Amino acid sequence: MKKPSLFTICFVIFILCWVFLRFFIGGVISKPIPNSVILMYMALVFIAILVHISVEDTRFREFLRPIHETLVDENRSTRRLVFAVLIPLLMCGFTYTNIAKKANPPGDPRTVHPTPPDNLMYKDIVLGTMDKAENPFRHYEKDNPEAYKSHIENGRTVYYQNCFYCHGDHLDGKGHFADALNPLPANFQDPGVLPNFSESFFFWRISKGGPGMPASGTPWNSAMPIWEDYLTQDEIWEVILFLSDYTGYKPRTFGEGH
Amino acid sequence: MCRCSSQTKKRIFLIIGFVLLGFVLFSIVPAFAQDMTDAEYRPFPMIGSRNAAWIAAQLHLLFGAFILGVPMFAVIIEFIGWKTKEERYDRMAQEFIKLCMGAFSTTALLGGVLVFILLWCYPKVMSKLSGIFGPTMIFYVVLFFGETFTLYLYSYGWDKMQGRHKGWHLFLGVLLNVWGTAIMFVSNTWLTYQTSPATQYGKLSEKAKEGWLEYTLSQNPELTRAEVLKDVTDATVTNLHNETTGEFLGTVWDAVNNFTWMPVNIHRLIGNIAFGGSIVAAYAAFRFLVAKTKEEKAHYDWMGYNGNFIALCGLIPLPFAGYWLGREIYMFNNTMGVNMMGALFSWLFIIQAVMIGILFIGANYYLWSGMGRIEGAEKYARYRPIMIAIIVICVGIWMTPRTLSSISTASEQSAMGGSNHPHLGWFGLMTAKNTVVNIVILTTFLSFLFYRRSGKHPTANWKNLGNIVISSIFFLGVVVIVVIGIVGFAVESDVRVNVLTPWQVLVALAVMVVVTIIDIFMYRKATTSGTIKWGGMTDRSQYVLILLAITFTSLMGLMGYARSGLREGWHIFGVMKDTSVDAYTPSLSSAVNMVSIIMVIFFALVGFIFWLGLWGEKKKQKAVPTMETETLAEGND
Amino acid sequence: MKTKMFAYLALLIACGFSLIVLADNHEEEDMNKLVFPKAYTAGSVANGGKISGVVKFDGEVPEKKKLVINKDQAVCDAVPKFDESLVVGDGNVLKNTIVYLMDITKGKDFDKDAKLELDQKDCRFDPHVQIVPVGAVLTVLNSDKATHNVHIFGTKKNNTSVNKQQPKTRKKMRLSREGVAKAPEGPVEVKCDIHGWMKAWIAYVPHPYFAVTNEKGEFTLENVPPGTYKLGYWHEVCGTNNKEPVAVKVEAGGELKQDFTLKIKESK
Amino acid sequence: MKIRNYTLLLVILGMFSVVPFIFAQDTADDAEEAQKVAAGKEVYEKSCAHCHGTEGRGDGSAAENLLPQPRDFTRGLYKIRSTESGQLPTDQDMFDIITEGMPGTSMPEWETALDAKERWQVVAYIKTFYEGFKESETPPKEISLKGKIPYSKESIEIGKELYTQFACYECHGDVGRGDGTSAPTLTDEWDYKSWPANLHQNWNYRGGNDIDDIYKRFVGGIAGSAMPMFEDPAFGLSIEEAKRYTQLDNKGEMTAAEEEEYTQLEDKMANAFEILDLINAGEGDEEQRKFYEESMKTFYEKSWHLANYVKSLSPEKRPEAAIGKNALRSQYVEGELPPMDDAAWDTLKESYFPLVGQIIVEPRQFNPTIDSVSVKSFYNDTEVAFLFIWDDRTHNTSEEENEDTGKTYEDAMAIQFPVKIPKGPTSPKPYFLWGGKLAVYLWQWQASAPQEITELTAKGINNATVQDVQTDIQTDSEYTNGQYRLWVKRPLETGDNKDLQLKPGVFVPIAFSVWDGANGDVETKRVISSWYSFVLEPVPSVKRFIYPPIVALLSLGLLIGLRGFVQRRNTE
Repeated sequence: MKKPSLFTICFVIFILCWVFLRFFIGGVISKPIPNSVILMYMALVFIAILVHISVEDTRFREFLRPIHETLVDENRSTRRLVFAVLIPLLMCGFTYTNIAKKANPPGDPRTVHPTPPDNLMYKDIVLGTMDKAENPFRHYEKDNPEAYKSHIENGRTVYYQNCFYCHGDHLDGKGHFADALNPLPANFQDPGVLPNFSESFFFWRISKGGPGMPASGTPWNSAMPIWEDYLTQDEIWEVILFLSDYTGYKPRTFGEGH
Repeated sequence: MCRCSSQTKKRIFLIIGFVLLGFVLFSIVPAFAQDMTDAEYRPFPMIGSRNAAWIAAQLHLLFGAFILGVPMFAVIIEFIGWKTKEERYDRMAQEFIKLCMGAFSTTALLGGVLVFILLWCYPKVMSKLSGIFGPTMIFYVVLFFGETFTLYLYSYGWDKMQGRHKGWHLFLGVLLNVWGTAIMFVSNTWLTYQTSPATQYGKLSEKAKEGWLEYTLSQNPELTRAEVLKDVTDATVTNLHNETTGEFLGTVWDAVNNFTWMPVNIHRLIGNIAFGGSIVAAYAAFRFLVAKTKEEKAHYDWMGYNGNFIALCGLIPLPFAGYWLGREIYMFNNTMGVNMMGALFSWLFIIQAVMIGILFIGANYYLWSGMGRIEGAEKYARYRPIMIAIIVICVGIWMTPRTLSSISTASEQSAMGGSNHPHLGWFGLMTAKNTVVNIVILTTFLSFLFYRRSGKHPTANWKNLGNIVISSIFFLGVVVIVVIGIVGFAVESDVRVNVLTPWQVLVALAVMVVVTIIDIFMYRKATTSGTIKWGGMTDRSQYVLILLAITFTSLMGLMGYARSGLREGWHIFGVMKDTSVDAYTPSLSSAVNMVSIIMVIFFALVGFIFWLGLWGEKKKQKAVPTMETETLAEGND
Repeated sequence: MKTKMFAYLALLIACGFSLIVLADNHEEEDMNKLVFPKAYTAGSVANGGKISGVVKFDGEVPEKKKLVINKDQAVCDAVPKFDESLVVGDGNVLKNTIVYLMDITKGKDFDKDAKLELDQKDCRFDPHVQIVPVGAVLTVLNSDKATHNVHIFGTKKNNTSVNKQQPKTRKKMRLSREGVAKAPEGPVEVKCDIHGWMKAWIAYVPHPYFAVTNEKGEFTLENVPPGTYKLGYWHEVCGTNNKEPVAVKVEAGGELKQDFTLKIKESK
Repeated sequence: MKIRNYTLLLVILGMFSVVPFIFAQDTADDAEEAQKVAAGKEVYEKSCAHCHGTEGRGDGSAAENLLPQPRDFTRGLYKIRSTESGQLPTDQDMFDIITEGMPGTSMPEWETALDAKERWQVVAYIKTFYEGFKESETPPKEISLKGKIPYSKESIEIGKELYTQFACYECHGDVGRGDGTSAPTLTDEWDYKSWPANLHQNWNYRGGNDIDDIYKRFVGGIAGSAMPMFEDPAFGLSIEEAKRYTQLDNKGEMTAAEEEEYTQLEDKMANAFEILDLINAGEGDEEQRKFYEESMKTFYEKSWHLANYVKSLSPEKRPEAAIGKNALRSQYVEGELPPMDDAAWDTLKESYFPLVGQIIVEPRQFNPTIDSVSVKSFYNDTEVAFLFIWDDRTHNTSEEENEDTGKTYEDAMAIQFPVKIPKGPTSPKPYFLWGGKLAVYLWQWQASAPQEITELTAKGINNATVQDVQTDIQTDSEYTNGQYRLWVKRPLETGDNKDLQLKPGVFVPIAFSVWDGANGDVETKRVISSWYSFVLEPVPSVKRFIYPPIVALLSLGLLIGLRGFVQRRNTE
């Protein structure tokens, strides 16, 4: 059998990459990947192929050969005709579908980690600056494990009486109310959530909820209640302890000297 | 000078005129500032104050970066030429400085324009800053003088000071760089102070300590001196002003030595080298593309290669410097850090990732293309697809955003089960990004290593062992980096930021250093089989060089936007609020537009200056040194 | 220091208190149920005594509450129905009270011929309170031209819930397999979910010394072996006297009168 | 299991040491079981106790606001079983429930959070809460799935007939929306309110929604709830006979022949029930047993038909929420917009908006009864019409004040829009809960005034005001078979700057609040949705016919140009 041309090989590799991303990663082993991300990855694949074929002149010429032949070779007039019909037709169809496509509503680009204010507040009480305010029970972890445990237990109760409707039994953001919420509730089992923010940050987000988001956090659209209306300061700190205890992820701390 | 044509003279006068104009504008800073405190803001016609200041500042900065970066490697290359007695190096260095000369006056002029705009539009801010930094501004003027003077001596004395006086000429070059670096350090104080007007108590001068203490006590009468002093050494002192009187409580040094000053200095120093190299390379690429003769092509191929090499040298440590800067910002103010990485500017960093990806891919592409003109480089070609794959996969991870909410449709989000992809979301975390960037750097380094080795055969009898050692070091290094990266998902961010990431960087650096050393020894007495056919580069690779320069420029512009925008609604963060009409952070898209406009202006100006440079050259036919069988890498060792 | 001590003290008191409350709660659960002897041996009783009496209601007799019949009116609303949780007859006599011996361990056997029927007539359970021997078969009748479902609640003691539909075509249903109570307990609630107002009670009992008061509030326990017993009662809204049962001494062949006066149980 | 097999082998082989080995096996099993229980306790206390209580009484800290309540394990009552009525569930049943969770309740699926081993351990531990598990010697009798009747149109037809015969409508309503006349009074054995399933929303079936599941619920009942174990009302009759009987039964006047036939059938049934009771009691002779088995076969057959019918009521799966491409798109029509009962509405696809309880502001609704609202829309050059459809089991128009709370509980609906449409994706929308700093514009409708819409402006859930200028909004509504249909028509532009002004092609945020009076919904206690989008779908532009050919020609030109370029290059 004739060895396929370099052009064909590249074309096949390109398509395979797409299939891999779209159906294997985005289907068999995980959830579907958004088109824009696939597009980004495919652009990279395209660049990679382009780099590979064009970095050496001989290979570049070999790659271009079928294109050249199709364009000018006397013996390839049928093929040329086919492409001369096919490509404009494809372009025609492509343009049509693009124009006729129904517009989709704008997504909800939301600031996931809004900028916290300088001071941490509970109602009107200033608890310190965002950097410095600490969980008053955190130190028990080292110096009084019993008390620490009891605070975690309190936190557990607070969580299951208030939070789990949305954030779920397993703290994975899949509570029984979660389906109808947009954006979805935070998933504390995600390693990107707890370890990236300080306890004071969580205190702020819990106590002020969706309505307490700052202007720089717009366009916000969070169903998170203003929990300071329902919970005491201690309860909020305790529930933060519980979150980290249950998931095993520690909120961000700031090392010595800050 | 007497040998100069009349046109050259004209040019010189033009340049001096520009410089003087800039200088005059500059020197009136304090005078202006004192009188204008009554008006807080004045509008700039048509485009508004902020945009005016933005354009002027960014252009000034780009030119400044160029004129600060280029002399650094010009001197080094001149030195190499002196030691190796190869005239072509000397020629190239001189050509670099000629490029510099044209840019220098433009820089000065733009600086003047900037100061004028700032003084006109933001008198209150300028008065406040000049109140704090008065002495440094004078120092700056002195330095500027020194720089101008030295540059002229250096440039116009080039031909005269050949031979016996070469040592002195080189000294001038070094002096030029000292002036230049100092200038940058001084001007950095002003803008870093605006971003992070704070330092640790322990680092303050005695005067500032005392002043701050007094002020704190006066503000909190219930506290005693001992109470305030307790545990205060590590505290961040954010406000060195008496808010009621506006008096500055410390010495100038206290304002200078703020959190981000040094990181910005280092970051810019390295960045300038990379930027300068890439602009030089772009210039060479342009000359290559328009060159008519073989000799010319060979020369500019070689020059482009060197420019790109310098840019790469700067590019590799740049992420580490950036990481340090980021860390200091987090240290200064956590909110600002979160703002930078997670909130306001997080998308900017995705764009940055895309650009850095382009830079790395482009740089590698150029190296691989270059191997096409070396005989005997073919044996490394078989590794290329793997390296392409590694780089592309790493860049893919590097540019994968954490949150896809703004680039995915609602139904895609529901299919993913949220705005984070359950698996790709992991790529969005810092530890993944750090890991891949280290791997990309190592791969780029490997490309360079191959390039260096192309056409050479080591004669050392331990060459096989050496290769095995080098391969295992690479392998181990990558494994360690990946393992650290994976561990990074599980640890607290504090540990990750302060322990794991530095270790990753150290491992990458160690691999590069050790491998370089081994490689140098291995190839010490290498025989050469192939020759470099300078001028044999493809046109494609030259376009890549130009693309790299453009990418660099936009990148600098965007990062400038981030650094400046981090202050949000403040002129001086936490000290002086921005109450002007522009007191909001522009959106990313408007920033991108702005940066693009600035980039176009910049390249237009650069093109004009280069054209000016060509002007004088047209008449005299340049003697281009013939290329011998040596590789350049050797020369750069 | 002081605040800490107070806190500890408060904690201690709170703990004690909650223990008491918990213990109380526990008892409360049993308070509403009948009390049975651990074991009971049935045999012949010679010369047994008789206990009888009248149960009266003490307190303001609430007005009869007419049930709201919100469906199947043609069948169900033909006869007016009233809430049967508290049926007080003339002279304040209280119907549907179970009076029984709590601690009898030996005595007569159940009356084998007694008909155990629970009728559903005019969308009402009849009788409202019923005694069913453990292991017996209950026949549920459907005298209506309507579908009912017999829902006998499950209990903790292995008497699983029974919920069977009884279509109007089925006049008679023997709750044999499911209906056999495995352990004495009760009374348990019986409901028809289709007709939400239909409610009755069944007590699964291990011995025959149980009586339900009739319209006149009367009860009789016959053939009681001589001895001293605790006499208990249960009423749907008046509760039980489990805490202070009446001690009765039954003489051979003797006749004993014991009346009760019940008040509405204070709801917590 | 392995140990047991192993021992079995040894018993056969090692004839001499039978006894000690059996003994050893027993203790090994016991030890294994004990270990399992201990491990299960740990898992239970971490993952289950917060709802089901440390003692398994269903009284964990979270239980207070949950409906259905968490299972009380101490009574051995399990709703979802594959066993017959009155029996305990199999271990597999319990394992399955833990694995898959119970849709429509707060019981999540634990498949991802706990591994299979842990789930089995939990099953072992949960069984210790109820003594009955220990005492029962024989394993519970599983419902046989033999004789399953394939899902078909005919079967569904028969099932529909049986639905009435079996009196399912008493609770589930005439068409199965859970709106039966008994629905408002249903409680479970713990006296908590329970609602009959809406058979049109099978994604809320607690025990799964395939035909086998439905069949099992039907044959085995749902223990502890009002759902009984069904008895064939025409036991002993064939399906045809049963049909005939129902026919006669519904007839007012019967002829003598019919009368006789009717009596015959009744006798036949009475006889059959007699036999049924006998067999149930373990009595009856061979002939009767045979008759019983035949009749039971018919009953099971009927049950399958019924299961098929119930299955047919719901869509294949829960409709996708109206996001992205599913957004509500109002279709353009020329001329008058169709009134509520017009057949034109049937041509439109519904957009589905899931709803959740409002648990942000007191009073809160933790146990919503309304699952979703579906919307269709038309518009013309001057007006837009919406049809809102939602299922509500009860029709509450009561204007009477509740004695205890002094409030009136009635069904209501509010449709929410921003006053100003956000300019782009980054421009902020009002707070989704009736606005905040940015105001929202609302249409409020109440069941007590079914032909009226009130326009409100709100800047917060407790900060709504009736607009002074009420636009003429036409409304029509009806409640049938557990479903509300609300029709609203308004001009696109009202000229009132407090109202939303509509233009084709612009995506407009939309959100809903729905009140179910029977569920105690009043004021902020209600079900809500977050923001969704709707658009007056623009009439497709002619551009789609103009541009494509131009592009095609251009690309052809480009190709020719490229060819020319290459040719020239080759010749050079």
